[in-house]
Order: sequence, then C-alpha cells, then structure tokens
Amino acid sequence: MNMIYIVFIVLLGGALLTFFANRISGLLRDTFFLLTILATTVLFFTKIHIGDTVSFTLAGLNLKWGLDAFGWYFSLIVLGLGTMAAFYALSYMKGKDRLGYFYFSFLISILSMLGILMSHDLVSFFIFWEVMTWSSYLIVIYSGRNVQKNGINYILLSALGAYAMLTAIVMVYANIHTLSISEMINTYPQFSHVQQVWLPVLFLMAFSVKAAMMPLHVWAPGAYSDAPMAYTSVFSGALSKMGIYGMVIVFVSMISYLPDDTLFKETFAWLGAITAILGTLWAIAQDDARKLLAYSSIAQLGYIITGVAVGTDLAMLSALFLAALHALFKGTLFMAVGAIERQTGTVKFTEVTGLIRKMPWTFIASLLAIIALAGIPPLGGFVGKWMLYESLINSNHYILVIAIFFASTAAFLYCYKFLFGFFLGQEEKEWENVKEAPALMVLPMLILAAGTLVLGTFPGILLKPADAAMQTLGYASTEGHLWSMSILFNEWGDQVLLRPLVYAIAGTFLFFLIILTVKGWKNTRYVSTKDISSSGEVPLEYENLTFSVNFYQPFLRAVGPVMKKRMIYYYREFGSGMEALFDYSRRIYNGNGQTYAIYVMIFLVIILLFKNSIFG
Amino acid sequence: MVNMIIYITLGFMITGIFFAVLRFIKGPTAADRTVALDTLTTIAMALLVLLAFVFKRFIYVDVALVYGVLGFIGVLVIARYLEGAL
Amino acid sequence: MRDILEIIGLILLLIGGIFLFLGGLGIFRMPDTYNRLQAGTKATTLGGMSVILGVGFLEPGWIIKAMVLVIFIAFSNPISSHALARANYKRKNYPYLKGGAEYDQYREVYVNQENKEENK
Amino acid sequence: MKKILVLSLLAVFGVYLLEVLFKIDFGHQFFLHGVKDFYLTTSPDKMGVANVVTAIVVNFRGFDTLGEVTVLFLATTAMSSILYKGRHQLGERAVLFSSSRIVMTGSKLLFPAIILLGAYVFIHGHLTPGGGFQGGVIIATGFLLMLLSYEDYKVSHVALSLVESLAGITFASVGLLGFLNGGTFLQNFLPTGGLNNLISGGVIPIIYIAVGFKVGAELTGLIYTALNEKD
Amino acid sequence: MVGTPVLFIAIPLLAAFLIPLLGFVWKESVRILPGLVLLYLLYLAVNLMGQVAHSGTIVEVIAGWAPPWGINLVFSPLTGLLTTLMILMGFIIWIYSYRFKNIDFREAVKYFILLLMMITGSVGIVLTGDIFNQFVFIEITSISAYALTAFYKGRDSAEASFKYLIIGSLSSMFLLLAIVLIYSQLGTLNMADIADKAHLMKPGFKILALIFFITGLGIEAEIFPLNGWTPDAYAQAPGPVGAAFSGIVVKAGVYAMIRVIFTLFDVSGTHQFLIIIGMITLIIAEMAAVKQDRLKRMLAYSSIGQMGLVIVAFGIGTEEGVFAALFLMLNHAIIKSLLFLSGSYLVYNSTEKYIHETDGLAKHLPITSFLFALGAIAIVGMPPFAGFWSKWSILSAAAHSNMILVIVLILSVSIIELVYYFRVVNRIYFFPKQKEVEPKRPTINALIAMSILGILILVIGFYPDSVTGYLHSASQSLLEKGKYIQDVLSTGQLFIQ
Amino acid sequence: MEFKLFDLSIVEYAFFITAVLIILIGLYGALVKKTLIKIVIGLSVLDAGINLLLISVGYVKSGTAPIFSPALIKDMPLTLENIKKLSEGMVDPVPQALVLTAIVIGFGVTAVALSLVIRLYRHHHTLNIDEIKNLKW
Amino acid sequence: MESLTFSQKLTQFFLSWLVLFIAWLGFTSTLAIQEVITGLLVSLLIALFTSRFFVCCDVSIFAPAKLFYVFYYLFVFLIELIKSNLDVARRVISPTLPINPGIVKFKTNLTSEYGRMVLANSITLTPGTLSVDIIDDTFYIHWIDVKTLDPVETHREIAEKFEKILLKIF
Ligand code: NA
Ligand code: NA
Repeated sequence: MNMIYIVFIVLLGGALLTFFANRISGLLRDTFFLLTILATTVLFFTKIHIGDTVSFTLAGLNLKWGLDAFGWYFSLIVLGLGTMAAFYALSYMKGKDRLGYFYFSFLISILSMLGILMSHDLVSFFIFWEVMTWSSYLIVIYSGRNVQKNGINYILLSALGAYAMLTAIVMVYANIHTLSISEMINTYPQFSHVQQVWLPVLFLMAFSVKAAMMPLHVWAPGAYSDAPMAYTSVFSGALSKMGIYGMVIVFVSMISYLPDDTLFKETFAWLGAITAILGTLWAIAQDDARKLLAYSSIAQLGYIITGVAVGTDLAMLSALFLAALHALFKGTLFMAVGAIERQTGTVKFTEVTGLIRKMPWTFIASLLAIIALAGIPPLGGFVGKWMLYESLINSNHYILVIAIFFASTAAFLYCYKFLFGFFLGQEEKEWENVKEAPALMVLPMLILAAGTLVLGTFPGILLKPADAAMQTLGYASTEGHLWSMSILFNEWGDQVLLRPLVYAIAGTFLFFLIILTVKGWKNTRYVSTKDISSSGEVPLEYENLTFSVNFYQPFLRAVGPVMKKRMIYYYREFGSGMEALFDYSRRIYNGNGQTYAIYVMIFLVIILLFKNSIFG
Repeated sequence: MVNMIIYITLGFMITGIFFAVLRFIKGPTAADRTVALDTLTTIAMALLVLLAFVFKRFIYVDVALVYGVLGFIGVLVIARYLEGAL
Repeated sequence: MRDILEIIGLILLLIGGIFLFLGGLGIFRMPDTYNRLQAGTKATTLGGMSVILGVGFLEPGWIIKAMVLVIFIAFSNPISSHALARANYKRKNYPYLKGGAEYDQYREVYVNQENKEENK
Repeated sequence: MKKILVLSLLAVFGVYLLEVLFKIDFGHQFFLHGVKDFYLTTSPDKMGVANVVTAIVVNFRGFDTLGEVTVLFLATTAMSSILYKGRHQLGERAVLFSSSRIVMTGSKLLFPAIILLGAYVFIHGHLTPGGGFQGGVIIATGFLLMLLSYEDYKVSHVALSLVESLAGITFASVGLLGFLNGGTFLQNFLPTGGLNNLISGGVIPIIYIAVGFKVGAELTGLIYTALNEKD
Repeated sequence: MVGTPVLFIAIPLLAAFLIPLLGFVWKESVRILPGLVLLYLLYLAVNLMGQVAHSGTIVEVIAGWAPPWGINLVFSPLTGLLTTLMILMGFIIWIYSYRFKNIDFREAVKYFILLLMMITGSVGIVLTGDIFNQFVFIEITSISAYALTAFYKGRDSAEASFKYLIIGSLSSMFLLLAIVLIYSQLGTLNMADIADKAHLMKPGFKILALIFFITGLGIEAEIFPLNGWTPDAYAQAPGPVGAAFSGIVVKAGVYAMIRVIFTLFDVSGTHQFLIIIGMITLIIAEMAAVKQDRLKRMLAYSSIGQMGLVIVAFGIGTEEGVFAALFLMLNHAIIKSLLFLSGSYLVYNSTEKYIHETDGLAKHLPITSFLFALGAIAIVGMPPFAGFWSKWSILSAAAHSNMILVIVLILSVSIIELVYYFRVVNRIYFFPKQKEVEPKRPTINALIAMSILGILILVIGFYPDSVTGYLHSASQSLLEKGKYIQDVLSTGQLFIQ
Repeated sequence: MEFKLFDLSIVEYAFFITAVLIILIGLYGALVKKTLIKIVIGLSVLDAGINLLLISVGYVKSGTAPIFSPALIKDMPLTLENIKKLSEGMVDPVPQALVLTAIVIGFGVTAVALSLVIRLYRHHHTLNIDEIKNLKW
Repeated sequence: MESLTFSQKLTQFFLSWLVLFIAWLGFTSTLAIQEVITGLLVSLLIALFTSRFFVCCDVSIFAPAKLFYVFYYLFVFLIELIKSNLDVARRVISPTLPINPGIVKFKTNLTSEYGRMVLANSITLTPGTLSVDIIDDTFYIHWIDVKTLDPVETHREIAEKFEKILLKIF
C-alpha cells in the first residue's frame, strides 16, 4: 500500500484508538496520541517524497492525492507546530475531562490539514477542508464556553466560505469535467470572462474566512480564545495558514491571468493591510491575553495576505516566510498564555502581573516571540518584514508600505502590553506561589522561540524550501537572482547579510533592557497594588488599581471612532434581521387546518390561472 | 295506453318527490326533514321497482329492497339520535 | 288472463302513483310534524305497496319479489313513523292542541319518565 | 373576507374543471381503445360471471379490492386506536330513553331477515348488482338496528375480530393459492361454471363472500366502537 | 426463486389480518410477526434486486390479466431500489419500536398493524403500475398515517391528525379527478398504457390532469404550500412513526409524483416548475426550522426542506439530476430516520419536546447523543458523511445544467440548516443539564436500530460507491420512458388465464 | 312493450354540472365551516360529488347495467357475437368498480375523521376549528 | 328472556329456519337447485344464531283457525288502510278541514309483544291516528280529530276492531 494511505490510516486509526483508549486509561490515551503524531511526522518526512501520488475513484469521481514542494513547505508548519503542540497538550490538558474527544479532534484536524496539502483534486480538497472545519469546531466548543455564540459564528462563516468554494468547484467540474487542481489551473485561461472573475472570488472567500481576513474575521477572536491554548497555537499557527495556502494557489494560478485593470490584487492587498491595521488596533484594546493574541493573529495574517496579493517573487517569498514564522512565534505566545492560564487560572492583564521571576522560562520564550512578532532584529520577524517592505517598495506600493508600517509600529503597543502586563510590573501577593509551568510545556515554547532566533540569522533554512515551493507554483527559481535584489541577504539567502547591523541594533536593545531591568531591580520596592500609601487614600477592595487597567487609554481615545463599531455588530444586525424574517415567514403555518386547505386551493388556482405560461 | 299510464304514474311520483324535497328543504325542524326523508325512501323504492319494469331489468328490484332496508334503518338512526339517545 | 292481469297492474300503478303523490303533497301541506307523519306514512304505504304490486301484476315473474317488498313496506313504514313521532315528542316538539292541555295525555307520563330516566 | 376568497377560489376551480368536462362527449363511446370492451366480453364469455362489475371488482381489479378491504380494516383499527382509552374498558352506553317497545319488537323480527338479505346480496354478488361490500353493509346495518333498539346489546369483540381476520386471510390466501397453482396472484384456479348459475365464476364468489363477512364484521365493529364512545 | 413482487403486498396483508388472531394465542407474536415479515421481504427485495440487475425489469401481472387489462406490478431498478430502501427502513423502525414506550397489548396490536400497513402501502405506491391502484395504496398509507399520528393520547396528536386528514382528503379528491380525466380520454388506468397514449388526449385534459396530479401528490410529497399538515404530524406522531414518515411515506409520495411527471405525461415546463416549487419549499421550510423551539418540529421542517431539495434535483431533469435526487432520497431516509429515532429518546420524557430539554444529555445518553450528532453532521452535508455525496451530486448536476442560482440558493439554505442543527448539538453536548428532565436510556433494540443507521451513514459516507451503481441504474430506468412502456405492455399481448 | 323514458340529451351535461356543484359545495363546507363535524360533512359531500362525476364518465347513452342476467340474455345462444352485441348497450363497468372502491375508501376516511372529532372534542371541549390550534409555526 | 325448554327452543329454531328459508326463496324468486340448497344452508346458519329472537310463537301458529284470522285481519286492515288513505286525500286536498288534534291513551288487552306491535302499526296506518308510544299496556296515540278523552272510549274507537282479531291470533 502506498505510504500516503498509510499516513492517513495511521492518523485516523491513531485518532480512533486515542478516542477509545480514553475509556481505558489516561496513560494509554496519551501514549497513543503522542505515538500517532510522532509516527505521522516521522513517516511523513521520511517515507513520503515530493512527487509521490496516488489516485483512485470514489462515487464516480477521479481523486488524486500527492505531495509537491509547496504542500511540503506547509506540511512542515503543520507537523512541526503540531508535534510541539502535542507535547505541550499532554501537560496542559492534564486533568481535564473529555480528553479522548479533544485528542481525537486534534489528530483529525492534523489529518485534515495534511489532506488539504496533499489533495490534487478539488473534491478531496473540499472534503478535507470540511473535515478541518468540523474537527477544529469540535475543539472550539470543547470548553463549553459561549458555544452557541462563538461555535456558531465559526461554523457559520466557515460554511459560508466552504460553500462558496463548493460553488466554485462545481462550476469548474461542470466546465472541464475534471476535478484535478492542476487541470483547473491549466484550463483557467479558457474559461469565460465571468467565470474567470467568479472562480477566484469564490475560492478566495473560502480561504479568507480561514485566514481571518477582514471582513470575514469575526469568528476568529472568539474561536481562538475559546479553544484550549494547546490547540490554539495550531489553530492560529497552522490551520489559518491553510487559508494562505489556498490563497497563494488562487493568486498564482488565477489572479495573475486576469487583466491588470481588474484591481483584484490591489483590493486584496488593501484588505490585507486594513486587516493588519484594524487587527492591531483591536489587539491593543484587549484586556484578555487570548483575545489580544487572537487579534494579533488576525493582524499578522493581514501582512501575509498583503504579501500574497502583491504577488511579486519577493512578496510571495516573504509571505511564505512570514507564514512559517508566524506559526513559530504565535505558537509560542499562545503556549505561553496557556502556561500562564494553567498556573494562575486567569489570562487577564488586569489580574496578573509580575510573573517574570515566577515563570522565567515562559518569560524568555515570550520575549523572543514578541521580538520576532514586532519585527525587531535579529529575530526572524525582522527578516520577513524587511522582505515584505522591500517587495512592496519594489512594486511601487508606497501607500501600502505606510499602512503596513503603521500597523507594525502600533503592534509594539500590544507587544509591550503583553510583556508588561504579565511579566513585568509589581509582584502581587496573590501570585506569590505561582510556579513555572511543567517542562513539557516550557520546552515546546522554547524550541519554537529558538526557531525564530535561528531563522533571524539563517533564514535560508526556510527560504530554500519556500523557494522550491514557489517553483512548483510556476515561479522561476529565485536562487541567485532573487537574493541579489535584496540588500538583506547574502548571495544564496542562507544568511542575513546585514548581520553586523542587525547585531548592533540587537545589542543596543538588549543593553538597555538589561540596564533598565537591573536598575529597576535595585530601586524598586515591592508593594501591593492596593498599597498606594503616598496618596493617602485607601482604595476600596473591589477597585482594580493594577496599572494594566486602561493601559492605553489615551491611545484608545484617539482611535476610538474606528474601534467603536466592530464588524461583528453588522453581522449581528444582519443575523437578527434574518431571524425576524424567518420568524415572520413561519407564521404561514398558522395552526389552522382550514387555512392549510385554503393554501392548497390557492396553489391549485394559481397554477390553473397561469397554466399556459407554466406549461407553455 | 300502458306507456301513458306509466308516464302518468311516473309524473305523480316525481311530483310527490318534488314536494317531499320541498319539505326536506323547508324543514323547519330536523324531525320534519326526517319525515320528508322517510317519505322519499318509500317513493324511491316504488320508483326503483317501476324503473326496473321500464328497463326490463329484474335485478334492479334487489336494489329497491336494499334501498328500502337502508332507508328504514337510516330513519330509525336519525329518530334515535333526535331522541338524544346516541 | 294476461290482459286482465295487465289491467289490474295498471290500475294499481295509477292508484299507487296518486297516493305517492298525495304522500309527498301531504307532508308538504300539513301544518305540523305529527300531521305530516300521519299523511305521509299512510299515503306512501298504500302507494308504495300498490305500485310494487302493480309491477308484479304487469310482470308476473316478479310477483314473489314484489310481495317481499310489499311486506317489508307494510312492516317498516309504520314503525319508522312511530319512531319519528316519539322522537319528535321527546325533543319537546309537542303537538298542536286545539282543545287545551288535557288533550295531551302523554305529557305527564313523558315528564315522569324523563325524570325517572335522568335519575337512573 | 375568507368566504369571498374561498368562493372565488372555488369559482376558478369549478370553471376550469367544467371547461374540460364539457369537452367530454357525454354518454358516447369515446374511449380510444379502452379496456372496457375486453371486460364486457371476457367476463361472461370466459369467466362465467354475469355481473361484469363484480368481475372487475373481484378479479380484473381484485388487487384494488384487496386494498380496499384493507382500507376498511385499517379504518376499524384506526378508529379503535384513536378512541382507545387505555386500560379502562369502554364505558356502558348511557342512554336517556330506552327505545320504544314497538321498535324493539320490530328490530327483533327484522334482524334475522336483514342478515339473510345481506348474505343473499353477497352470495349473489356475481349475478346481481350486489356484492361483498353491499352485503357487508346490510349485515352491519342489521347489527346497527339491534344496537339502536337494545342499549344493552353486546357484540363480541373477539368474534368480530375472528371473523374479520379469517375473512381477510381467506381473501389473501385465495389470492396466494392462485399464485401457488402456477398462475399469478388472485388468478382463478377453479372451474368457471355456467353463466348465471349460483355456482359459477370460479373463486369470485368465494372472495366476495369473504369480503362480505369482512365488511360486515368491520362495519359492525366500527359502529359498535362509535356507539360506545361516551365520556 | 424466492418469490415475486406481489409478495411485498400479499404477505404483509396476510400478516396484518393474522396479527389479531395470533394475539389471542400468543401475545408476543403481535410484536414479532411484523418483524419476521419485514425481514423476509428484505431478503426478497435484495434477491429481486440482484435478479433485476441481471435480467432486467420484472413485470408481474395480477389475477392473470396482462396489462393494460389487469393490474401489474413493476419491479424495475428504480422501484426495486425504493422498495428495498423502504423495507429496510421499515425493518429498522420495527426493531426500534419493538419496545418503544410501554404500550399495552391492545395498543400494540393496532400499532404494529398500522405500521406494517403504512409501510406496505408505501411499497405498493412504488410497485404498482396502475394509477387507480396507486390511489388505493395512497389511501392505505394515509389512513394508517392518520391513525399513527393520533396514536398517543393526551397530547395534541388528534389535532395534527385531523389537519393531516383534511389535507389528505383534498389530495384524494385531486387524484380521483385526475383519474377521471384520464379515464374519460383513454379508457385505461394502466400507467404504461397511459404513457403510451397520452399524446392522444385532448390538450386541456392532459394539462389539467397533470395539475391535479401535482397538487394531489404534492400534498404527499410535502411541497409548499401544500404541506401545512407536515410539521404537526411529524411532531405529534410517535418517534418511530416520524422516522417512517420521513424515511418511507414521503418517499412514496415523491416517487408517485415523479412517476407521473417523468413517465405519464410529457409536458414542457414541468421541470422548471418543479425547480421553482422545490426551491420555495426548501427556503420556506428551512427558514421556519431555524425558529423552532421544539425538536421534532424542527426535524419536520428540515424534512420538508430536504424534500424540496429532492424536487429541485428531479426538476433538473438530467440523468445526473435524477441520480442526485435519488441519492438524496436515500440519504435523507437514513439520516432523518436516525435523527427522529435518536431525537425521540432525547426528549423521551418530555411532553412539550422542547429543544432546551435536551441540554447536557450527552453525559447521560452518550450513544444516543453521538448518533444524533452524527445524523446532524451528515444531514447538513459535512464530508465525509453520507449527506455530502448527495449534496455534491445535486450541485454538480445543477452546475452541469448551468443553474448557478440554484446552487447559490441551495448552499445559502444549507448554511441556515447548519445553524439550527449545530445549535441543537451544542446544547446536547455543552449545556448544563436541566434539573426537571429525566433522561430515558434507550432499550437495546432501539440502540441496535439506531446503530445500524449510524453505520449506514458512515458506510455511504466513506464508500459511496456501495450505492451509486444502483442509483445510476435506477435513475436511468426512470428516464427511459419508452423502455418502461415496452417492458409493461409486452408482458403479453393477450391475457393469461 | 316498447317504452322509452326520455332522451337524456336534453340534460347532456347536467351530471357533470351537478357533480361539480356538489364537489364545490363540499369543498366550501370543508374550507369555510367552523364546526369540525361540518367540515367532515363537507368532505363527505365532496366525496359524493367525485363519485358522481366518476360514475357519469362511464355513462353510455341509454345503456343498461353491465350484468348479463338471464332476462337480458333470454334464449340467445351465448356466442361471442351475441355478448358483444349485448355489451354495446351497457354502460362502462370500470367506473362503477372504481366508484365502489372510492366509496368504501371515503367511508373509511370519514370514520377516522369522526373518531378524531370525538377525540378533539374530548381534549378541547369545543368543536370550533379556530380554537383548535395548539400546534403552529 | 325467559328460559325455554329444549323442545321449545327446537321449535323456535325450526320455525325461524323455515321463515328465513321462505324469505330466501322470496329474495331469489327461483327454485333452481343450487339456490335452494344454498338457501337451506344459509338460513340454517342464520337461524342457529338468531332463533332466540323468535320468542312468541309455537307450532300452533299454523292452526287453520289462526290462519283464517290472519287473513281476516289482513282484510280488515286493508279496508281500514284504504279508508285512511281516502281520509288523507281529503285532508291533503283541503287542509282547512276542522281538526282537533291531541294525544290520547288507552289500555290494551293484548299481552303478546308481537300482537302489540301489530296493533300499534295498524293504528298508525288507520285513519287519523298515529302511535306515539307504548308504555307497558298503555298506548299513546296521536289523533287528528280527538273524539273522546276517555281511555275506554278511545280504545273502542281506535283499537277494538283490530284487537278482537289479534287476540285470536296471538
Ligand atoms: Na318508510
Ligand atoms: Na372494488
């Protein structure tokens, strides 16, 4: 049997075994879970080679699975992050109930993502896409919090996207009578103009939902923050990248064929930028770390979307690079929040402060991730951002650069909030006994964080597979010529050329940080937030005087108008309007049998009166 | 001669039916209508037999008999219902 | 012989037709339910029997069946009329009385009976 | 308002229906190559059944009749199911006035004769306009007469369902016998006899007698259930 | 030789007449006999399916009279498929109802007779080749359905049943009118014969008969606005009966309508008309379903919506469309039955059957809840469960006929469907259990019945090819009108006697 | 004795008109009347109208019942020609058979309807259909 | 019903068989052998189940004297019936005729159930009278033209001519 099948069977079987093992013993379950994910990873990277394919027939449709470089690149993200998250989950989820269900969904969602990446035909793609949706849905509602609100939002928007995709798929199938993705791409230029416009729109709708692009992002904050953090890292880091994966294919294979005056790319690039800006602003306003990271994810995906939309060699490369990088640092951050949540029981900045000495490793991992996120050298984030700016400037998207730059700068605000809110600031009596998270949680965080560090200096580790992936998509090999376009890299792109500069900046930054910290250490007296003896006014018990409260009040006041009406508001309005309509329409069934009989006669009479036009 | 008498008899019977139907429509009480029905049953029985003769089909007489039985029991049912006993 | 039978039959037919007509007219013209019953039942019984017998005479092979019908009419008509009259009374449709209440000798019995049955 | 709506709906319906019906050449032989000629000739010629309607009801379209018997059977079942009051037995009939003595006596006299008439009607189903349904109805009205006259008149439920079931089984089994005899379901497997003899028409009288029993029992059951339905 | 199609009718009828008798002897036999009958019929159906696949349509004459003189039964790939499906569903529903609610012996007799007859009636509707005979079977089904709807006392079941009966009577009227019109023109009642000669009818007759058929059978097929009875009846009937309604009875109604449209008459515009009324039905039903606070009522509206979708698929009219419609019918029968059966246990001890009364029952009824959730996911068309394949086929059929609007509408409506099903599933799994609700654990036979359905959903979902072959030949046999006529009318130019 | 009743052509379509009128009256009762019993009666009337229509479709001018009774056959030898000749004077037997079935079915439905009415009355203590709508929306 | 001896029951049974068989012959109006045999069987079957309803009679009903009275009664009844019909005709044609309606009662001497029924029916069919009820031995008669309110007078006026003969028969 083909290895591709085996990987899927291992995953599916492992998921089922894990699920049922839950009934027998926790240890068995955990073992199965870990073994499954490890075996999958090992099998995948050792036994499946780029270019392997299998094809078979189901329900009269020719389906084909296989692996190409592009899929391989994303599999790296999925399995890498997935494995880390799996280790993390073992410890994080300990003691919670319904673990069989959680692990099952976890594994199925990994399976579905691999399936998406290996689908060479549209139906398999769609099926795995849907499996991904419901398996992640199962995890979103796992906690039982806000299931009706967040769960339904998520499934609703996902379905909206999925059905848009399904429409596109059946349109393709009706046209070319084949489901092969490559066939679709090849024959795309022959489609009618209307279809040439509609197909990408429909596909992009689906992908935008998963990539949480404005205005289809409304599900994301709730879903990201409601899922257990052990999964949210995968959710935000890998699952949302499936949207990017799809977008790249659409942009490369379809959008580029459209005439230049269709403004498709510009619109999308701008949607990405706006997503980035708004996501950042919203993130700043959050008091809940999970929400903050959720909005931050939205913002980060905005950058990536912009990169994909602009679509030059460099932009695409930067998008792919950022996609992987985002998985690393956002995975770390969600794990860190999970660790804090597990150790303290809360994730509110207004409640937790000063954990730096209690949870140092978590702090370090977070710090690295934040730096990567903010795009400060020498971490990977810097490289990605730089490439993005450069590509935008090269393609004359100056205003976009300004927008992205604004978003990046504003991101410092929430980065700072995150670091300060949790780790710095006063230590509270309440959190005196907080311990560092277990090693099984800390290690994955650190590994991921270290990844950002390595990539900051040796981006070539990722850039090479990304380059290979792009070749699969039809870009000319960028090695050799691409790097020369950038002042950032050395010739082969495997190192950052401006290392001295990078290190200088990093060194300065670090120096100040240490100075400040040491100084603060020495001169600070640890008091409770309630202890504001200097003002002579004793606050009431319930007053929360942590400085994290209203952290960015002036700033928020400035951007207030933008923040006031969030997108979800319009969705709600629409939803309640629809429900009112539904409620009105069902009053047709007014309960009176006679009325129903009259309906029958009305139906008959209408047909009789119009019989000539109906049965012409 | 025979034809004429049959015509006349039929005419009488149909006129009788006509008046009985008028009573049936007019009422005014349910009992009155039932009286009309009872009368109609008997006239109709006779009419059926006569028609059987006209059409030379002996088998229609059976119909008259069954009709009479059902009409009779029908009237009894209504009468019993009017008494308030059903 | 056949002619005689035919003539008898035709006469019977004619008589029957007339009385059936009278029965219909009777229930139409009579003033109250009891009078209508009186007229209806008598006229239709005789009329029906007569017509059917008439047919029996006209078609001698049918005479047996005709007799069955005649017996049935003679038997059923008065019973159904009686049942209707009784039901009508019990629905409190009392007959028209010219000479006052003592002309209804059933009333007291009926009232007693009604009380008795209701108590049961 | 509702009345006006309904009236106008009915007017449209009626007009369209009549418009088409007026195109029928009333009272004439208007069928293209209808099935009726076949029935009219085959029934007396090949099946020995004088009453063509019976031949159709019991044989040509006997399957309909089996279904129809089932409908009646279901109606009884349905009615007793709908009115069934759980573990309490059916209430005694509470009657305001007992029936008149005259009616009682008359019913007593007529009852056997009516049953006989019913039997006559269904036994002669293939010769006269009668048949199983008609006969069954007459028998049921005989019971109705008794139930009307005697409020304490009891009909045995067990006997009724016994008759009902046995008659139904007879019908279906005769059908299956035709099938097992190497023919098709409901196919005649008996000699057809001479036209207009009582014993003629093969299985048709057997089926019609079964139908008569079944219909009689079922309708009686229906009436009995309905009459005993008092709160 | 295991039997012929007529046994599908004869055996259950015999059994139904026998049940009261056997009840006198051995009470349990009343419950067992229907199951044995259905099991045998299932065996017969499967056997005949094989025979049909091998040697073509079986036409069986009754009473020895060749069509068009006698009534005939047609066991074609299409009718055979539906028959098999109905018998299978009937058998599963029998397993489920074996001990469903502790009804006493006298009620059990009636229940099982009525259930068996409802199934038989539906099978008869599908098998028969004669329009009047079909009418008779429709009435058998309807009367059983009225009685079963009103089966439970002490709730509003009689109200539901009465509404059903009023509308059902109108349906009978229209059917008889259509039959009158056809007979007055052609002098025949045999479907193949009618189809053969339909062009000889005066035009007015044909259209009017078609309209009457559509109205009359549309009532059985739950088309809007003829479906006022549906939600009430589904919701008030006992759970297994609700399952039988959606799994068996409606299917027969839809079949009858489609047979008329595809085989009897060839009137232009019918297909577009089907699409329009199907879409309206779908939209209105799904909109009404969202706002339901009672579980079975919600399922009922959902069922109507699905039937609308089936009608739309038939309206597409191509082989693909018919295939999709049949696939949808098959899946809907299985899935909706599962939902009704498991749903019944979720609201077992409630009189009002509110959705919120299922809150948190997943902990107490894990398997039932799981099966309900499986059904919910399958019916909204989530891959890789059964519902997806039918949804896919209908969409691709629509796309092939360039009906983009239809696709968009279907998918928009699917989103609504998703919302209300997931709301319920969320409640079952994630809401705290309500204090006053006393969950009732399903009996073992109920569990078996539900599990069979669940397994079927998975099998069809993961391996749709297990059924697509049958569905394809069934859809071809519906479209091959000439072959149908020839098959039936060539059964013998003269009578066999 | 030669006797001809009268030529039915005067009233050619009276059957159809009457039947349709009865159908419409029944429908009106079923659709408008408020009392359950009246609705059921409306449905029965409707049935009767349809049955009348069905039977009139099979009518053949001055045709007789399709029964080959001895009196009809008299002493004719029972050859196929004779049967055919006789059958020409007969009305169509098929609608009669159908009507028989339709009547019985209508009767069954009415019985069920009435028992439902009894149940409804027991449950709601009213026969007004406007007050019996617990199930709606 | 009062308990009967076996021989009474047997008589009852054979009587009802006979009556039913005669009715059968009436229905079929033929003496064809198949019909007769079937009739015998069918009436036997029905008699088996229904003979208990014939409580009145014994074999004595076939006594010639009784038969004579039966015919005599029929004759009297027929005369009365014709008279009554003429009376009806009169009234129908001119409804303005003087009437004095009322319900009168009288006691009958008949003890037999059947006798009373026949009397009541005869009264219904004779001029101007209609039986409304019988309670025990009292008849209540609607009388179009009430001539007397005295029960004995009424008896003589309405019932006596029938009762005399009926007493001979039953
Ligand atoms: Na009478
Ligand atoms: Na029939």
